[in-house]
Parts: sequence; C-alpha cells; structure tokens
Amino acid sequence: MFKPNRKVLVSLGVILSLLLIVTGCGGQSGTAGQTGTTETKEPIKIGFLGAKTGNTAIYGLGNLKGIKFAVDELNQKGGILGHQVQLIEDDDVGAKDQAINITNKFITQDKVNAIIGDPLTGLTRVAGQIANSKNTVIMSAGCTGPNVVEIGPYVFRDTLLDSVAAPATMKYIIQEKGWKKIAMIISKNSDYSVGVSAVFKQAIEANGGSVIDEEYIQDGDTDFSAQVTKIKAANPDVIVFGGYYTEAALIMKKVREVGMKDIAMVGGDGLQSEDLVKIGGSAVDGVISFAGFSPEQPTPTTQKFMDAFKAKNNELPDLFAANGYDAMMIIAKAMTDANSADPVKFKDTLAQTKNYEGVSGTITFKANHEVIKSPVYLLQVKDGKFELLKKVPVALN
Amino acid sequence: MKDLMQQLINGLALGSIYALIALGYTMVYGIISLINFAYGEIYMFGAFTGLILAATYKTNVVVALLGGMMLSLVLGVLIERVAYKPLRRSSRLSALISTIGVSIFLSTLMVLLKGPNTQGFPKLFENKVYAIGNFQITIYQIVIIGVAAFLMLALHLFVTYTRTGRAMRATAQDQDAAGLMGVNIDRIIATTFAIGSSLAGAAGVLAGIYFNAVQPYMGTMAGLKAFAAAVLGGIGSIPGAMLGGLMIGLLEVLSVTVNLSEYKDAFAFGILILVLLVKPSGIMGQKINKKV
Amino acid sequence: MRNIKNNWLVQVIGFVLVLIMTGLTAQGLSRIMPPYYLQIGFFIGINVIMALGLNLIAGATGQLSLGHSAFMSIGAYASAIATVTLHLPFPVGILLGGLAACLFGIVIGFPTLRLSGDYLAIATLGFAEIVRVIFTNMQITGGAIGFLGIKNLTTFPVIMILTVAMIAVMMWLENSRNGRAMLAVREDEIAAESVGVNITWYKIQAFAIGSFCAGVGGALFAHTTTFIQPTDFGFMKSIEFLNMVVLGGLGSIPGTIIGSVVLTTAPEFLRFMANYRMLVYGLLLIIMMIFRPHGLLGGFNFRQAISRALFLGRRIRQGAKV
Amino acid sequence: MNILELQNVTISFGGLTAVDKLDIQVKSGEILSLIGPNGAGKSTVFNLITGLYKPSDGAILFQSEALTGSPPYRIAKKGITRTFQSIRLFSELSVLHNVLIGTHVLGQAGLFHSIIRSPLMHSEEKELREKAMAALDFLGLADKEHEKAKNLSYGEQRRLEIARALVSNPKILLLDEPAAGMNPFEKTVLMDIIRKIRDTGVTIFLVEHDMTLVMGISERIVVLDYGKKIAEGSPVKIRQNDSVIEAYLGSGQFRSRIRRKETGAC
Repeated sequence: MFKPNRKVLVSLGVILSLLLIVTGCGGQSGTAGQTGTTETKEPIKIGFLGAKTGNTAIYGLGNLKGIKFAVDELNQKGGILGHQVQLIEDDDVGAKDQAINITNKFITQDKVNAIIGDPLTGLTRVAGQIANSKNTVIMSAGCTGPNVVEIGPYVFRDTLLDSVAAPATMKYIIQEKGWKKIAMIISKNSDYSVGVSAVFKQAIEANGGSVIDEEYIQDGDTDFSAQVTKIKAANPDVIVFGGYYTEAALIMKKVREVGMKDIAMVGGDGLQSEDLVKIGGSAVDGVISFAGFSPEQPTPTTQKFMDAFKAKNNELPDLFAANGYDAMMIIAKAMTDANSADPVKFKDTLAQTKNYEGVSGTITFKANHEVIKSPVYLLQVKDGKFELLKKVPVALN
Repeated sequence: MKDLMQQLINGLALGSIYALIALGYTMVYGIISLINFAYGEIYMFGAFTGLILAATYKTNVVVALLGGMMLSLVLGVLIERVAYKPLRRSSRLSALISTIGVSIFLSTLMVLLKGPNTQGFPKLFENKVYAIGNFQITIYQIVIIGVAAFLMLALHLFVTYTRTGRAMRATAQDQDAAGLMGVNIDRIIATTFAIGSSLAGAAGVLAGIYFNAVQPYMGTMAGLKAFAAAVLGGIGSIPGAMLGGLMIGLLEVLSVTVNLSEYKDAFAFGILILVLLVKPSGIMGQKINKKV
Repeated sequence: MRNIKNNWLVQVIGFVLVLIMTGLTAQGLSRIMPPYYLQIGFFIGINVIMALGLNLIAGATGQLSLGHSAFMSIGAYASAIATVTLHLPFPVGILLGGLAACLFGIVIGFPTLRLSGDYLAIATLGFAEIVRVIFTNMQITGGAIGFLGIKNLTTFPVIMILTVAMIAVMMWLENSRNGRAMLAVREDEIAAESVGVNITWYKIQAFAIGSFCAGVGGALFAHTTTFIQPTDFGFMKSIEFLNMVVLGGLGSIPGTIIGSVVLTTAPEFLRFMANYRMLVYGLLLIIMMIFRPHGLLGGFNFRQAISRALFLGRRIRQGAKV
Repeated sequence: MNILELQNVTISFGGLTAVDKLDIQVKSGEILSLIGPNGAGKSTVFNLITGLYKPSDGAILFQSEALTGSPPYRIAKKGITRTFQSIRLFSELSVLHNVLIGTHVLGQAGLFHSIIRSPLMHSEEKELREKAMAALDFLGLADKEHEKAKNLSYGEQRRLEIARALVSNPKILLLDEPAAGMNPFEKTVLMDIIRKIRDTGVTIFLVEHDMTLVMGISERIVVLDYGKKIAEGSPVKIRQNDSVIEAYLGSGQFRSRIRRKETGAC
C-alpha cells in the first residue's frame, strides 16, 4: 500500500525543501542605521538589541534614543579611533527566539564589534550566552536581575543593581524616617519587580521593619482600587513598590483618591522617569526612589547630557536613555583605550573601567566585571520634580 | 464588611467597563458568529481619541466621550469593510485570522503614532469623593457606572423597539430568512459593527478617565476579558453581556479581597470554564438544540 | 500476511535510515551553515513540530484551540525540571515534556471537548491564561523571574530528526483509521457518530497527540533558549501557531510546514522594514486571508501532485487527501 | 422475529409532543416504510432510534436489547446505520474516504497501530479498502472514488450516503427519504438497490414521501400523523385505509400547516 521508496523520496523532498529554504534565506540582510559622512575606513558596528514594538518597547525605545544620541555625538567628534560608528538596530519584540536570531545575525552576518541590549534581564541572559560563546561584547543597559555577568567575560551591564541600592534605601526609610509598618506591592508578572521586591523584603527585615500587608498587581494593570482599599485598611507608614513608573503613578493616584493624603511610596530606579509625574500629577509628590544619578543636582556631565538631549528630542531622557547613552560611551572609551575595536582585546580594558563618570552615575566594574554604581542617590518627587534626598556611597567591593 | 462594600463598588465600576466592551462582542457574535479580535484595539483607539481631544484640544468630557465613540464607530465600520466583508463567505477561521491581523496592525500603528509609553489622562473634571455610610464612592465611579448603564439601556431599547433593532434580531436568528424578508443584511452587519464599536470607544474613554492610563496594548487583555464576559453571560444575549462584565469585574476585585490577587486572571477564566461546563451556552444564553 | 510483514520491516528499516540520514545531513549542515541561518533552522523545526500538533487539533479534527502555547510551556517547564532539577538525560527530558503536555491535554480535553466551536476556543484560551498565571506564581519554575540554568542541549540534528519523524507520523496518522475518524469529526459530527465514530474519544486523541507535539516543541525551545519565563508563552504565541496552520492551509500537512517556514522566516525577511515590520505583518495576514482564505496550499492536493510528478502514470490507490 | 421494536416511545420538544406513544415492530429481513404528512415526526423516529434524541418515555429494543440511553456511535456499532434527509456527507473528503470512514466499526487498529503503521494495520487497511471499493461498486460509484463528495451530483450523493451506511454490514439500515431529489430513472435504480440490499439479509426501514417507491418496494407500511401511528399494514391495506386518506388528502399534504421545526428539520 505504502511504497517504502516513495516515502523515502517524500521525506527527502521535505528535507531538501527545508534546506533550500534555510539556505535561501541568504542574500540581503536588512540594515538600518546611520553611516558617517566621510567613510574613509570601515565603520565600527554596534548592534542594538531590544524591543521597538510590543509590550516591552518602552524600555527598548528608551535605550535606543540614548544610544543614537551617543552615536551621533561620537560621529561628530570623528568616531572611534578614526572610524565612524554605525548603529544597526533590530527589533526583537521582546521574544527570546527573535533575540537569539538577531544576536546570531549581528555577530555572523553584520559582524558587529559590540552589542548593546537587551534592556530585559531574560533576553540578556539568552543573548549573552551566544555573544559570549562567539567572543562578542554585549552590554545590557537595563537589566538588573541575577545570573547575567556570570555568563562570561564578554557580558556586561551598566545599570544600578538592586542588590546594592535597595538595602541602602530600606535602611534610610526605616532607621532615619522611622517608617516601620510597611505595605509592599509586587508586580507578579514582572521579573524586575519580583527580583527587586525580594531584596527590599530582606532589607526590611534586616533593618527592623515589618511588612504588614503584601499586595500583588501585574504590569499592565490599570485598576488598583481593590489593592489600595486593602492597603488603606492595613494603615501602613509607607508603601514599598518595586516596579515601574506607570503602575506606580496609577497606584498613587488611587492612593490619594481614597484619602491617604500623606503616605509616601518608595521604590527602585524603575520609578525614575518624567512620565511618573506626567501620569501621576500631584499624586506622586513624596515618592522616593533610588537612582544612579540625580536630575536635580546633576553632575556637570549629566546636566550637559540632559540639556543636549532635550534640545534634540524635545523631552528629557529617561533612565533607559541615560543607561543606553552610557553603555555606548563606555564601550567607545574602552575601544579607544585599548586602541582596538576587537572585542577580544577591548573587553579586558572595558572590564577595568573604574569610576567612569557617566550620565547615569559613576560606573565601576568589579573584579568579576559586575557593575557598581556609586554613590546611590535617594530622590524624592517634590512639586513634580525629582529632588535629591540623600547621597549614599557604596563600597566598591 | 465595610471593606467588602467598598470592593463591591470598585468591582461595579470595573465591571461596567468590561460590560460595555462585552456588548460589542456579543452583538457582532450574535449576528455573524465572528470573534472580532480587533475589538480590543477599537477600545484602545477610542481611549486615545478621547485623550487627544482632551489633552490637545482641551475639550470637555462630553465632547471627548462622543469623539471617542465617533472615531471608534468609523474604525469599526472600516474594519468591517476591509477585513471582514470580503471574507463573509469564507471559513470563520479565515475571518478570525483577519481580525487578528487588524489587531496587530492597529496596535503597532498606535505605537508608531504615539509611542509605547503609558500616557496619563488629563483631568476633565474634579474628582470628588462621597462618603455614603461606611464606604466611599468617587464621582469618577458614579460617572462610569452611570454612563455605562445609560448606554446599555439605550442599546436595549434600540434593539427591542426600533425597526433596525428588530432587523438585527431577525438577522441574528436566521440571516438568509431575514434577507428574504427584505432586511438589508449588509447594512445590518455594518450597523452592528458600528454600534458595538462606538460602545467600545465609549468604554475606552471611560477607562482612560477612570484608570488614568492609555497605552497602545491596553486593548489585548481588556478585549480577552470582555470576550470572556460575553461568553460567560451567554454570547448573543445583551443582558448576558452586562451580567458577564459585571461578574468578571466583581470577581477580579474580590480575588484581591481574599488575598489571591496574583491569581486574578486565572479566576476570571476559571469561572468562565466552570460555567461553560455546567451550562455550555452561558448564564443567560439560549440552549441551541442540536440540529439534525 | 508474510509479505505484509516483510514490507513492514522494509518500511521500518527505511524509516530508520531516513532518520539517520537526516541526522547526518543536519550534522554536516550545522558545520557549514552560517550560525544565523542555522539558528533560524532551529526555530523552523520547533515551529513545524508545534504547528503540526495544532494542525491535528484544529485542522484535521476541526477543534479550534487558542491555548497551544500553554501546552508548549508545560512541555518546556517539565523538560527543564527533568534535565536541570532531576539531572535526567535530554532525550528523557523531551519525552517527559511531551508526556506532561499530553497528560494535561487529556485532562483539559475531557471536560472541555464537549463544548463546540467558539466555546471550545474561549475555554482553551482561558485554560492557557490560567496555566500562565500558575507558572508565574509557582516556586519550582522560578515564577516571573524565570527558569534559570537550562543547558543548551538542543542540536540541529536532534531538531531535524524529530521534525522529520513528526512529519512522517502525522502523514501516517492522516491515512489511517484513526486519522480518518478525526477528519470525519471535523466534517460532520452527527454523520460521524452515525457510522460509529466516538467523537469525544477522537477529539481527545487529537488533543493528546497535538499537546504531545507542543510539549516536545516546548522542550526543544527551552533547551535552545536556555532560559524560559511565563511571558514566553502568552496568548500571542498561540495565535502565531494558529496563523502558521491557517496560512499554509488548514488541515494540510505540507501547508502547515510551509506556513511554519514562511512565518518563522518572515520576521527575518521583513527586518529591513524596521519599525513598520509588525504593521506589515498585520496587513499581510489580512491580505492573505482575503485573497487566499484557504491558505497558501488550500485546495491543492500536495500528495497527488507529488505522486504524479514522481510516478507518472502509476495510479495511487491511496486516494485523495484533504 | 422482531429485529427492532419501539415500545410506547414518546418525545416532546418544549410542550410539543412530536412522537406520541408510538409502537413499531420491525421484522427481521423485511422492508418497512414509515410514511406520513410533513411534520408527522418520521425523521424524529429515526433520530430516536439512532440515539440523537433521547425519548421522554418508552423503550427502544434492538434484538431484544434496550437501546435507550446509548450514544449514537454505540448504536451504530450494534448494527444500525442510517442516511439523512438532508444529506450529511463528509463533503471535503473523497468518495472513497467517505466510505472508508463508514468501515470504522469494522476496524480494530487503534492509535498505536496507526502511528507505527504495524502489519496488523496494513492487512486491516487492505481489507477495509477492498470492502469500501466493493460498496462503491455496488452503488455504481467506483469510478468516482477520488472525487470530492461535495462535487457529486445529488443522486450520487444519496447513493454515497447509502454506501457509507452499508459498508459496515449493518443489520438494519434506516433510509431517510432516499429518493428525494432523484429523477424517475434514478428512482428505479434506487428501488433495485434497496431490494438487493435486503436480499443480502439487511433489514430496511424507510422514511419516504415518494408513493410510487413506497408502494413499489415496501412489504409493510406504518403511517404516522401528529406523532401518532394511525395505520399499519400491507401497501394494499394502507391504500384503502380511511384515516390515511383523511390524513393525506383531507387535511394533509396540501393543506398549509405550521411546520413544526423540531420535527421537520432533519
């Protein structure tokens, strides 16, 4: 009935067509980005990995704005080591399979010198594996979770780590402010929120505070009335929320609405964005967050960056833009110092970066090339602006 | 107890929004048996229209609401023309995929137009808090529940008493027969899309005001939950959609009250599956006899 | 009878040979192919396996499932637990992933498959959301933070061998008593019952096998990406697989394969469109459905066409397939 | 000996009694016709026998064994197969596939055998295909085996439905208006086919409107009106029965009557 030889042929046909399609994918690979005006030498290629569309595009696009700004600045000054910098941007939609494909494309097709991205921890872990095994530097300008730089010597990040800043923040609010009864809100579907909240919780216990109410939300939620009603009933001294500014602003609006007029919210650098105030308005007054830099008392570097960025993009940079800018600039500096754009060479120079004064804070890589940003700034929103509350220095080791 | 009452009010407001979106699902489904996955995006467009009117043109709340409804109406009719009408004679699955295409298109379009950021909604009127006995109700909540109730009542009267409404019900019963009786099926389907979409637009603007957040991907989850609400109440039934919406809203809020908020979404869908297993046509749906 | 037995032996040996050849070819290819294209090949294989599973459920048996990614996630997590937590070998992990998904497919299928059409669709969608929420809140899977430390064990030969095996099994199944009963369920449940087909039983069979495929796909996915989170298996992922099946031609195995290949490579082809990529993707879906509502291969009889091309003049008794 | 027996069978849909305390005995090996005006409940009787509807009251016995409550597929397995008034073919599948699905109850090979394509499955498949081709031959459809069922002519579709029901060697075959839509020539062929089927030992139970066909081949006729049996007997006797004439001419066929949806739609 079923002729074996026919089956063999059919199966072979399927394999062949698969192969044809796979290999047929060759040809042009789309590249977008800017090239310099004078192209005397091969440009240095930087790949941007991040979501430009989809649910997490917010972070990717933020990164991208900062990186583009840095690339323009570099190119105006003549590029790196006399090479123009070419940025190749690819949208991974926040999906792991796409991130893997793009990373491979960057390394083997585009032959980039370094990759900046992805702002999400999960995707950095996935892309980092590949980049590290192929000796290409990858620097995430957004991820804060564990198990990232441990992947290998080519994987970096330039963000303020929760494990450093969160305990300092909790120590301040419990011991200096005396807010001991704490209500925590955790965004259960966000790895950032779950991660930073765990650090907060540990620090709260270590500093003698107590979590009297724990509420869960999800990123993307808009209605928090149920949770806020419960928090009101628990009557805490302060609300600790490890999460992002959108949800934070909406929660605070609800908090004020139900009549908790003076209570503050404390969170991580996920709250640091102009949008917090834009969405939250007067409700977010008093919100405290930790950060790598202070926009109100900025260092000259940060000030210059903010002014120039605003002039160009007609908006203030958010944290992701600042981190993206720094990532590009640190890599550029490492290349210049190493006098080479070869990742094998400049990755060591990069790992030795100490006290680099970036726009998002002062950056040092520890012996295990994990990032340390010191000092940590505690900021508080006052009249719609982030103001410096306290500067906490961090030990470098 | 005081807490519970408060949560019921919260749930009622949230449920009203789900119910408004669910109405559109139920109407379109009732007539052409199509799950319109682009429907959540119509809701999102309504919200953005309201936002733009209120923020850029500083209009008042009524204009923003009507504007949101108008644009959603146009969008709904457009979707029907472009992505559904050519597929009316094809398999239902093709039409479903087509609406998924529209959904992806619209949300990406909005990201390109307005960026992926969540945007706050400008204050259209002062929010006041009224204390009734032990619990509070905000004027936002009153407005939302009020507008939703008004629109639902208007829809109910329209479908029950007007000529077009009768034609709609006839079309839902038997499209071919209605066509033979002189009902313009094309027009009825377009009208259904239009009404459903404008309700979603209204829900969008109301959600914008109430939640104070508008975002290009806000439609996906809201759409799924509203669809679940429509099925829960009995798809094709207008009172069913209202009931389903309110139930899902209350359920979500109550899951927070009992400290299981992390399973909020699971509850909404879990109860849906349970109801379907006990009464496959939904709470108020009519049992369809197996046609042999 | 003897003849048939011999024939069968020849078939089995032939099939094993094909698998070995596939493995060797894939091994060779993975050496010479640029990593970028090779990597896309990985995902093509995974998606073909996933889509074939869904095709059996939605295409052959006519049960619209919007929760395919949930079974994928069950397979992914189960296999990750097997290889990471329990230190079992990878093949066992793949098998466990498939079986876990299959088990859930049966457990879920039993009550919900009584529902028809869109009610089933929404029930499966709801189930998928519930699974995702549970994984988000489960300790052993790492919750929202994700499952760390999965080894990169998936190799190109493994994927290709499994893909070819899966294609073969699906083609055999389609032309068997079981497969025909599934087609009958899709075409007309009442008529199917009237000739003695237990429709619930065959729906469950389809669900079980389809979920098994999804579980295997999930296991391969987990050991390719080396790190999984609940967000990897959302509603849109299910929709992606549905698109693959419908785009190629619902119910057609070659169509499903082509649909998976096209939709897996489409994002890569569309990269040059940068920000407009998803916009175009959405538009393409609409246009495709309007101009080819039955899919790329809808109505095209692949088996007959190939047979005609390969064995001109030889009449196939096999009969037309769908 | 009665192969099939309906005892006091009653079913009502929302207050409307479609079949009312019906007693019918089908004798083994006979050709029995069930006639009656539109909406009399004839198709409902078939749906009750095949398990699609459950009777509100009464019992249905097949070879002295109660059928009531069995799901349709089990009833088919016991040897009762049917055709439908509005043709229900697997329209996207080929003619051969339609009949092969008809052989379902004859097969043994389960999922495992299908997946590994075992020798058992091979030999069984061969057997089933031969049977299917024989059935197609019998109904004159052998040359259409690769045609999609939906592309057949109306008469061919009716015959294909019979082939599908017949291929599983049923003990009793229920034919629901098999002649509907056929031209006179096709009807003669059909009568011939029905007789031939009976001659192989299959009992025939027939619902039909076409009086030439009914009177031509039936050995016994049961007349139904408003869900009740109003007459029973040989064709000659029925032709002369007063209440039948009353039902058909006096108040029946040609007088417009509200069609009862549940019973009429089949």
